[in-house]
Amino acid sequence: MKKFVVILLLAVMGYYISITFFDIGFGDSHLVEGVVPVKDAYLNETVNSLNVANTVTSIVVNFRGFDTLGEVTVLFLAVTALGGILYKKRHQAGERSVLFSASKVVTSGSKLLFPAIVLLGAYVFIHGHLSPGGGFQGGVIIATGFLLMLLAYENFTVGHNTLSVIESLAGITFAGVGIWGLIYGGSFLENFLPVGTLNDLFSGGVIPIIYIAVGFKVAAELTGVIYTVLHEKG
Amino acid sequence: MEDTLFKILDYGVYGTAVLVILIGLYGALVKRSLLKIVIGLSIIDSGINLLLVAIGYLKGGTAPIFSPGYLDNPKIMVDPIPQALVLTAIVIGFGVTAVALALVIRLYRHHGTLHIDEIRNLKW
Amino acid sequence: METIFLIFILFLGGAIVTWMAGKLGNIVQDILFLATILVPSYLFYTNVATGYAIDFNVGGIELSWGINAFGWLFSLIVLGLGAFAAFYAVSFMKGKERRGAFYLNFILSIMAMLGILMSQDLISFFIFWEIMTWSSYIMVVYNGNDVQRIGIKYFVFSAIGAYAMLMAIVLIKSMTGSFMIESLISSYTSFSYDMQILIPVLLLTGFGVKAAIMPLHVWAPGAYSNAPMAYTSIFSGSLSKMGIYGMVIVFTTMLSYVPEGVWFRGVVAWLGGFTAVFGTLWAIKQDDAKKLLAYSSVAQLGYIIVGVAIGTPLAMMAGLFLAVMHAIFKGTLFMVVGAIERQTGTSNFTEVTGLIRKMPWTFVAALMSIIALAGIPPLGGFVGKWMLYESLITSDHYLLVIVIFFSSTAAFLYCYKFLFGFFLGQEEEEWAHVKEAPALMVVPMVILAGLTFLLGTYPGIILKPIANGMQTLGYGMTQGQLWDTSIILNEWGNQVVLQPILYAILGIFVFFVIFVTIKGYKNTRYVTTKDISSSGEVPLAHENLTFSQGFFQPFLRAVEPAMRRQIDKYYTAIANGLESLFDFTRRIYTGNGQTYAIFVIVFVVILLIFKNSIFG
Amino acid sequence: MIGAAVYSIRQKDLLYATIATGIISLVLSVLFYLLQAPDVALTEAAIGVALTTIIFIITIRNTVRYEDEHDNKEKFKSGVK
Amino acid sequence: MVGTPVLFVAIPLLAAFLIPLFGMIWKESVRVIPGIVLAYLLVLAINLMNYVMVNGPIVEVIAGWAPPLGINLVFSAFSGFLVTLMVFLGLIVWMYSYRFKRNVDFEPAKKYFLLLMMLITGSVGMVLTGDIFNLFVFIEITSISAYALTAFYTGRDSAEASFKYLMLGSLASAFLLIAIMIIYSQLGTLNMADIGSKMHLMKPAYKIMAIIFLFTALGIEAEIFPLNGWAPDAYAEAPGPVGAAFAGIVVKAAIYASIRIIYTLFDLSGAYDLLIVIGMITLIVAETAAIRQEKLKRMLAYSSIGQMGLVMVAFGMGTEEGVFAALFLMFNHAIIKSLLFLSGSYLVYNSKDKLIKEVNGIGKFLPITSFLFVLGSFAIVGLPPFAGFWSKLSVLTAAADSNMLLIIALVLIVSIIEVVYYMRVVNRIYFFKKDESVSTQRPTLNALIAMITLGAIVLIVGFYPDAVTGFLHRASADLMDKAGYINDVLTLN
Repeated sequence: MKKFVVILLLAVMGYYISITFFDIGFGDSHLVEGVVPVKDAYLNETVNSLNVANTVTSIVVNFRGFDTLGEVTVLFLAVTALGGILYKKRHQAGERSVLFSASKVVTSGSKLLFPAIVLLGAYVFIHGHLSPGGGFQGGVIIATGFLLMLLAYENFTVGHNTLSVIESLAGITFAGVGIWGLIYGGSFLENFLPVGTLNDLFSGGVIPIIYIAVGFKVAAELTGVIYTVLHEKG
Repeated sequence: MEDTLFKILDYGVYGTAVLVILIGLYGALVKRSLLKIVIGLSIIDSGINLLLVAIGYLKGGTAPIFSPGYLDNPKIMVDPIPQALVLTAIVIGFGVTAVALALVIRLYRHHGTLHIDEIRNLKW
Repeated sequence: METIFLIFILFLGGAIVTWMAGKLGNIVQDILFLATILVPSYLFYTNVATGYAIDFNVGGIELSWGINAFGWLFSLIVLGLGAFAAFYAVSFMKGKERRGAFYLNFILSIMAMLGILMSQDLISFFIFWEIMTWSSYIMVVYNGNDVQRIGIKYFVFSAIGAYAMLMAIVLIKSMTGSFMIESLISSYTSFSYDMQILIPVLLLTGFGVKAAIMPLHVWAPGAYSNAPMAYTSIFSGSLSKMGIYGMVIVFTTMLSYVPEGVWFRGVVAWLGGFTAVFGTLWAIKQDDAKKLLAYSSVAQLGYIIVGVAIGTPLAMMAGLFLAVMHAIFKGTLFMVVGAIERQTGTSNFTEVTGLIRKMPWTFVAALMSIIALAGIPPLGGFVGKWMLYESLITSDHYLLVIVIFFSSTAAFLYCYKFLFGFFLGQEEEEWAHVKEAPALMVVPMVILAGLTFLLGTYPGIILKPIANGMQTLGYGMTQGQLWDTSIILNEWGNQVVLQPILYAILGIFVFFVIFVTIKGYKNTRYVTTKDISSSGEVPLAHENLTFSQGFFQPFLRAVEPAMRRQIDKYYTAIANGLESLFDFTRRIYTGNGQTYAIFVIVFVVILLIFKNSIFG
Repeated sequence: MIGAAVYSIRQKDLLYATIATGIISLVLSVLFYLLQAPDVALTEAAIGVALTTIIFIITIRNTVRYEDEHDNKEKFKSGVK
Repeated sequence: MVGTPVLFVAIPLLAAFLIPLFGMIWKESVRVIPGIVLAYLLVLAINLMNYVMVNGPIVEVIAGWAPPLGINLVFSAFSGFLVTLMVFLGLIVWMYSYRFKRNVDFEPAKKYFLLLMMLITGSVGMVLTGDIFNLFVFIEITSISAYALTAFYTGRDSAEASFKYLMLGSLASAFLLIAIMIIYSQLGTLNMADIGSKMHLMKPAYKIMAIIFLFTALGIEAEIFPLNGWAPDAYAEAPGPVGAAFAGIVVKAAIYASIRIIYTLFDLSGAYDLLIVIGMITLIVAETAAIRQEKLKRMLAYSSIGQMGLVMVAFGMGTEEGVFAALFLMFNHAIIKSLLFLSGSYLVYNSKDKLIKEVNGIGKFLPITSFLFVLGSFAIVGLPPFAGFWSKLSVLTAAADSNMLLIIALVLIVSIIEVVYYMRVVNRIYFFKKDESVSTQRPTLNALIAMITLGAIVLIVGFYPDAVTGFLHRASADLMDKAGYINDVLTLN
């Protein structure tokens, strides 16, 4: 009974959403006539005044950097929240539930892969402004590396304090760069470094700095998430 | 090859996205297990993200990256803004999912079950 | 500083200081309390001229405080009775808990009532009205007896009244653009027909609750009897008069100008008449003095409402005169009950008897007020009732006269019951130790009782301010037409003939009393409670040998059908029904998160389906 | 992708359901790539496929594996875990 | 000008990242730093408010890109007023929760204060932001903090409440994204002012779809009737001060967002009627549900929902008077309901179930706390001369000016219900015999100061409403001035 009601409701809702989107149209410009979209300005400014190759990066870090700051905060809060929600009085660091007792192949494989993954992650976020990828992606990749290690090695521990120091420092860098911009440039997160030339590693002003901070932060946070959940015995 | 692929994608993308959202909603609304509900919520997120990216897509467009050596025309690039938004949305969605799962663990610890009808101490 | 502000600041500051002063010792607190009542009252009568008003602005709303002659009349009730009650209260509260809270709310009530009289705009009127409501509410629940039922009932009815009034106020504001009472009066005739009906209805509901008019009276008995008696004397004496005050304004300033006013007057007058009858009947039935007086208050307010609603100059004068008298004698009577309760610990006259020798001064006060209440010359009640009858007859409300007359006669029954139950009858061992109440309690009672006599013989003392007040309400000069030339024999020419007649009646009365007493004393034989030789039946062991038990059974049997259906029961049924309904609404929140999520989807779907009709 | 979604909702074994959500994310990231959003594809692949799935699995590990509680106990009794 | 609006977000974020570091050095710092930050923000807010009252709104751009491109923050009389209120309440709540529960471990304390600060920051961000996607981000920040704070006590059913909140919160964010997509696909911009200026170009069908989803999403946060299943549970199970923060801060931000959207973004007149209808239903259902509650905090929660319904009604009138009334109501509700939650928490401090009957006769043992609770009760039911009266009066006046007789009558009838359940509690506090088994807990000094401050505001506003009405009039004029808002934002260089 309940199922059918729900299905009916969802069908109605789905119908309205779909017709709206089908009407909007896929794959062509669906803007209202006479409106100049912001994206044109973004694309132009990215390549012309910021000298950043990857527009998504420039948007995420510069134009809408505030969103990113918020997003990093969300992750940070998620880690804090996890800790708060799963907090138990007698929390023992050594106690952990292992998913599998990993075989030799896995452990040695992980050992080999781990540096490679971390390196890949670092590459991804350092080159965030040049190629696809960036702080999030790189951070996530590094976090998967740690995940691998956590799964493979029973006794692999990441210092909780280390994580939170990295996290805090990265966060402070981000917010600090923002406030620095406020002091020097007049607005929060404003670019105060020379923008360099397009497709150079050192281009885009503060974008790489922020993205690297984001990378570290995301990596630390996601590792923290996994670590917290993993060390939780039900 | 690419043409047919795009044909399939054409309206299929929206359709898929909406369907995925609805399936996720169904799971969140009907299934009795808390974990299933969380799975449903994360499926909704996937659908939403797909919808967002699809909005920004431009037929025959290129990724919004200015590569060295190419003469990139901003006119044919896909809209980068939705992509930026999706990046944010994905990460936020992950954070929420993590919190949800932590709550699930807490609830299991407290109630010894994940059946939603049994976790109704707060009502009226 | 403006004296008017000073008065209110003194009241408010004094109230808070008194409240806090509990730590400094009881005497200090008492003195502060009395000072807080008396000093502003003195300031008010010496420094505030009638007709003077100050305007100021709070929160973007124009307010105006001042006093006119009509308000000044009521201020006599409020501050005069208030002062007496305050002295009484000091003694009454000796050794009781939470004196601070009592004093605070007492002062706040007095302040609020004065504020109501001084408000020349609806907002400050409402504010003071509400302060009066909640301060009296706290007094009602002060003893902690049955607070969830009686207290809530009182507050709910007050809230119904207050909110009806508030609704009227905001409607008036939206139509006239101002909260001033003046602008309401001046533009009332230009309102639309609906509003001309709706606004008086709402206002009368608001005032009717406080004046305990018939279908809205159910809070009164419980509230009056539950509050500490020192407070009930102003609760019943002054606070209920605020309802009358408002009604008078509505009737004279608004309803006089529209043809529908006649209907309103008729309906309200009849409601008042019914209130009088049923209040009296219920009062007869009571065994508890507080309850009896409470119902009696309801009935008396019925008379006043009749007079006010009829609204001819004489009727208005009668109503206002009765209002003043009622304040005095009912205030006294509640004080009497308070004194008895304080000395004996109960207010039930099936238990307490024969106090006449123990508490003679209390008895004198009670006797005088009872006589005034019953409307026997030469005390004050008589003059008022006479005027009321005359005005009803001259305005052709014969049926109403019968109703009032019935009620007034029936009132003798409970008057007698009250007097007999407490003071007469045999003395019992149990009450042998009872002493007269402290002087501070007795003196206010006796003075007030004396006032009833004074005003009964020299009604002109109070009729003059009444006439002045009525002039500000738009009545013509009544002096020389109505009251100066005697109410009773007004075709006899231009001289005051009331007093000689009254003195004659008084002489006869005194003679009669002396005669009976002398004669009675001769034949009186004192018997003990166990001496049952004079009686035909052997009483049961538990039966009290006074007549207060089962008083008036035959009469009550006769009127029982009329009393069986208590309005109270309907209200209770409605309240219970609503509570069950509300219990159902909260079950919407099932506690299941999925249900809530489905609500969300339902909400969205409803919006989607009706989107065109909603957003159009 | 839809198939995977339906499967993950209908499957009583939460472990399989979780893996199905991983597959959804995988398909999704391919779609993102086709829609010219390489950045998003990369993120989705890393977060959706790897991390989300893993924390789900950890949670399942810490709680129960089967949606139907009754089922769960049966399986536990018979030693199939 | 002493600072810029962005500091409202930047400083707490910086502090949030710093707290774990400082916490390693000096443990008490995790409690102290949020207080310092909030105090600073309050000073900043007051300074900016003074500036705004004289010079008009401050529009701040971020990352140096003029509004349609960059994200902007708008500190106008309207948003500034709310921000000041929120930060002030945040400070009060912080002061109250400092040592609220003794013997709390370091880790939970750190998390509690961090999350509390971020809850306030998120709400402030929701109010300040001028960008619709940024709004989404701040909503998420607020929500995640709120989930975590709701589930803060491990002993209770708090996780259950939190989970319900999370379910609905997820739906809200999904809907919000759908709406953002629809708008973006048509107008190609995310800036609120830009959207507002171009909204008339959009096809009505899309407009309606967008507003439905936006309204639902924000309605979930703003506790309007069919969407508020999470609210009573969350209020009841969250720690006392957090309940106050929800009622005073989070909900206010959500209401602000929905109002900004309806007033500034869209030009649909039907939305106003919808607000009135939904608000009225919310009011009625919540108040009727409240009267039969057995738990104190649940009762307060329902009452809070009801008040939000009334705020919606007032906003729905669409006149400047209505907006003024709604803002006044929001101000009063924030102060009074916080006072009630804070003092109520101490009334049922040691009790497990937090039942109303456990407050019997507690007035003698906790005189000041009880008095403040009673003051709050009197104020919230709108008894003069306390603060609540003026807002109720302004709501009714505004309704009368819009000729809504039925609304006036219903609001007043519901007020009677409200009176009943509050007075029942007041009666219990003072006029009932105390149950011996209930042990009382004296409030800490800082909690007492926090509560007395709120109580004093209730009295001050009650006797001298002009203290706030000036700001409120400016704020309401500011909200009504759609063209001015758009102009301020878009003409910025």
